[in-house]
Amino acid sequence: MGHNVYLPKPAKILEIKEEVGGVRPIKTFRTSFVDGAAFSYRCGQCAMLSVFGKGEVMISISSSPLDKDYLQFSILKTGRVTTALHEMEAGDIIGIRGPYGNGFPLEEWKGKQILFAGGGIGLAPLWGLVHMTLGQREDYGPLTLVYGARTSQDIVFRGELDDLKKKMTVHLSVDVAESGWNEFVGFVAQNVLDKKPSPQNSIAITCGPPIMIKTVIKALKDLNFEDGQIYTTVENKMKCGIGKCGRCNIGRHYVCKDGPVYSWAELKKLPQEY
Amino acid sequence: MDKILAKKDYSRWLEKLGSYRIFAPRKRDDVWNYEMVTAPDAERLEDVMTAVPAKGIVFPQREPFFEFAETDDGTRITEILPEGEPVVVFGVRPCEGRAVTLTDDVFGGEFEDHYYWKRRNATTLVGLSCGAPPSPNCFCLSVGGSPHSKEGLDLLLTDLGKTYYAEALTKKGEKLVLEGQKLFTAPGPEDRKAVDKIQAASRKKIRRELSRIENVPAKLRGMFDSPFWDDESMSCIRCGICTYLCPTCHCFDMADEVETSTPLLGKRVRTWDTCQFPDFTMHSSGHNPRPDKASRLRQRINHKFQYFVEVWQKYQCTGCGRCISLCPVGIDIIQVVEKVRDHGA
Amino acid sequence: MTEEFEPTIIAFLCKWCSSAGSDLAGVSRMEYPPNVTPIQVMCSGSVSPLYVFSAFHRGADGVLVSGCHPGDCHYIKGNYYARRKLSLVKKLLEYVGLEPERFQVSWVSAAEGQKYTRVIKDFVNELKPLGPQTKLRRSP
Amino acid sequence: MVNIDDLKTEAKRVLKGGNVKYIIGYGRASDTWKANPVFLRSPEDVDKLVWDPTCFHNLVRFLVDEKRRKAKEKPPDPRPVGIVAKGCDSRAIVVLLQEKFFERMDVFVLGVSCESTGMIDERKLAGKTAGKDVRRVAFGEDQKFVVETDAGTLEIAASEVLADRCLDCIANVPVISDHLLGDKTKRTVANPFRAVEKMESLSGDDRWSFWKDQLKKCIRCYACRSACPMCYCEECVVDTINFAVTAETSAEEKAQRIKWLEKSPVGSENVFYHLVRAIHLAGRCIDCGECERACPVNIPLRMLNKKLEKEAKELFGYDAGFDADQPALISCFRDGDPEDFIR
Repeated sequence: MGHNVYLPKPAKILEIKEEVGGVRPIKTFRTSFVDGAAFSYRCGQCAMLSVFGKGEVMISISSSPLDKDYLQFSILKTGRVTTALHEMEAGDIIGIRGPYGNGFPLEEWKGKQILFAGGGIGLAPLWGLVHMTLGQREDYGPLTLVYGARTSQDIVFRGELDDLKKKMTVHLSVDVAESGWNEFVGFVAQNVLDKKPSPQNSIAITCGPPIMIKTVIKALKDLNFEDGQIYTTVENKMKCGIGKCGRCNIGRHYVCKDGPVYSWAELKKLPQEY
Repeated sequence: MDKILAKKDYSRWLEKLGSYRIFAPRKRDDVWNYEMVTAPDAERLEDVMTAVPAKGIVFPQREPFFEFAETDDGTRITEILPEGEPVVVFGVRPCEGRAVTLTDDVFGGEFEDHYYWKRRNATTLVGLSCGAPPSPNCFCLSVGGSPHSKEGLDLLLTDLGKTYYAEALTKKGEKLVLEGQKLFTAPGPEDRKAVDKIQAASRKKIRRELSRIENVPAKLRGMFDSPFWDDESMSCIRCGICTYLCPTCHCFDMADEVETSTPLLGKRVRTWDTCQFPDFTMHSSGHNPRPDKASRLRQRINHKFQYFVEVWQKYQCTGCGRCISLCPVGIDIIQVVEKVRDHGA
Repeated sequence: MTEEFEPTIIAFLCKWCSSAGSDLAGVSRMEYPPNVTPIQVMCSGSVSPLYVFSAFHRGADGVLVSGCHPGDCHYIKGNYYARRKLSLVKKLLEYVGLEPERFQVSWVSAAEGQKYTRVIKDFVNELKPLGPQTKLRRSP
Repeated sequence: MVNIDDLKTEAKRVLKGGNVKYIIGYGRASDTWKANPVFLRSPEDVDKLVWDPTCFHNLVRFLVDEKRRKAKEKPPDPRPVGIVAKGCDSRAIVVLLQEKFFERMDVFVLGVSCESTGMIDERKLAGKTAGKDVRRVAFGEDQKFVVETDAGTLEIAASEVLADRCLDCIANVPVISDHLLGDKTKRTVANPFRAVEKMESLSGDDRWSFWKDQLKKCIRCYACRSACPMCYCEECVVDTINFAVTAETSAEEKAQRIKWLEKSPVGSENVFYHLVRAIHLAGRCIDCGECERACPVNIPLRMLNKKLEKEAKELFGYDAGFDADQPALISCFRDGDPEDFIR
């Protein structure tokens, strides 16, 4: 028998960055395995993080597979385990097992222009992808990020977004007008419609709250994107992460193992069970 | 390897299996369940259906995965694998043997489940072919099984009145026969004939049938949003009987059981879980993709008669009838599936 | 010689009377056994049966609920409700076979430091011969 | 004798008049001898109704579902739901009225008297019909049940196969109804607490070893809770998640939720669960016995609830489910309540 699939490996928190404060805080955790082992994964894959004594939670890996020194997770404080994670400090030990899931089909996207449309914490699963494509810049066409949050205070990776603007097109938005905000005001879907990205030789990936995903997909369809050109990620409650415990399924698909990345062409064929 | 064992020698055989932990159905408070055999001389095999199926032996309701402890040297994680001591289960129904082949599929594959396989590999399943249906709700024939199916079993016993006809089906089964050595004799041609006769007769004794279900998977695909599920689930009380006691259901939960919090000491533990409990799929946000009884009944039926078929090309139901017999409100999977079959016809 | 068994007692003490009574015992330097882990509650009436079961479940050898004497409740009626509820809890625990000595209820006023020490002393003395409480103790 | 046609006529009348949303009653699927809950929506549906000694279920449990469903209706259908209720079931309705779970106008009660017998115990019947396939069970004359099997018809004295709950029943006639069927003669039971008294007479250690062995069997399927009309809490101590969670619930609140017990079906956790359930049913349990009937491993759960029923009666003169206007057992007190146990 090989490795015990349920056994997490101890990992140290190297650095914690507060992305968003308030009642729905987001923090970014950089971690590395205590034994120094490498962890190879694909963009869009997830890992099961353990806070011992509290439990496990499936989180998308927000670092790029090109960064070999650490694994990064951006986490919204939402329940028992994520609250415990938010209370941790650099140097603390968590458990990690994975990587899980299918990841983005980057091979198929070579040579295409890519639109990333994210909302709120939904930028986290896209973040590794953004950096991976930037890292292999010559493999892809123009890259565009459309990202929005409720307010400017809710924008994740704030500082890095400014840097990003030097490397690719970035359109930001906030839901309602606020003083000092010079970019788009409105929902992400409206911003997408406003910027009119061309579907020509394009791939669009959208990630965020369910209502945002729904509206962005509609906007993309209005802009003549085909179902097969649109990708999104799905989340469901998970425990095992390996398609055995039986709770995250959408039809025959276990999101943990067969997802979380789906093209809209695939997803629309599956029952609405997420 | 086919052999004959005189019934009077059955308990002597069990006595020779000292290196095994032996389980067999035992009746307590009017309920049959697999229990550890402590007095082999009192052993009898009967056509009974236990409440908890044999899956509980290879996939126990509670399985500690590892211990976590905060020590001076940091967090220590200690794997707790089952010891894998040899176990033999007597009186396994052929439908339960088939069910184990389905949990084998689930717990195998790319992510092999060490806990399951440690127990499974150490377990010898001794089936008892059903002379009479052990439950009025048996319907194994309808889902590809039979009262004398050999799938998943290591040894199959058939009751010939004064003797058992023993068919060793695997190396593990042969080993068990060898342990009993001289107690077993070679069968005569009349013995095999007797077995065939009993088996043919037992098929006819099965009263319940779920016929013409080839199109059910396709039917179910089209019925996801049907109000049918609301009607069918009206009487469901959302307990876990149908799934916990199903020999093929494998869903589980994982939780940290903390013994002391300072310093931290505890275990991560797997327990059975069920799609019939509302908290099974509920997100931390409170959003629940399967928020009502209708969607949960649909999940149970779809999993068994559509999703599992799509992934493994077989039904995730071996027709033991437990979910029918034990449902407090009489929800009958045969009738539900028949209605699906005839839906819109 | 083996060490004598020292029982652990969880005591739910109402803020207004029994907790003040225990404070009085303390500041008056009255001697009583150190076996008690007090938990201050707003009223004996606020002690859910769940708390009592949980204390035993988490390993208490004895559980005490103590409140104001009848008529003295800060919230007028809380201790009367407690009396009803806790009598049922006591009956139930005994019925499943827990030793009756292990669950006690007392009325101790803020002035009854002396009575508090007596209640605790008696409780500890009754628990000692019983040994550790294992029946309801958590043992997964 | 209850005339099933009378029940059908009344059910048809109210359905036809649109006076009720639907009726919860007993029916039977074609290939089983036991009754099942059925939900009648149109006058034609009333032919599904049956009344026999297998109408075990306490259908009041479905009024809990109805309340949840109604909360989501837009606009809410104000009509009552009809329900076929035996004596014990009617007491459950009284408790729910007492607890203001719903209003009297929300239910239309088709009361059915169990007369001089009651419902069978499946396991007891199996003992009497070993080797035979039961096809039907019917009420007979002289407190007998008529049992049709594949090997002929048997007459069995009710006392031999009646469920224990029915042998101990103190409400064979519904205590509340809008339409009452069957004989209204009240039956008296010499001592409904015999089993409890027998248990009490054992030593503490013997009682513990009894309950320890019984509760060890529990597989935590929660059928007892699920079958119980009183277990309507939105949030139960045994659940892993609080169902009252909304998008607005803060992470801290969710994180701080106390985990009282583990999901592991081991002795201590099972005992904890059943203690909590028993005490929560004190003064509320009306002894319909559904918890015990639903239990797949046959734990004598009634014996726990019955103990508190006995204490409520002896200590406080309280009987649950007869008077919707009396205050609930533990939300009232008397000056003279016993306090000999208090130091």
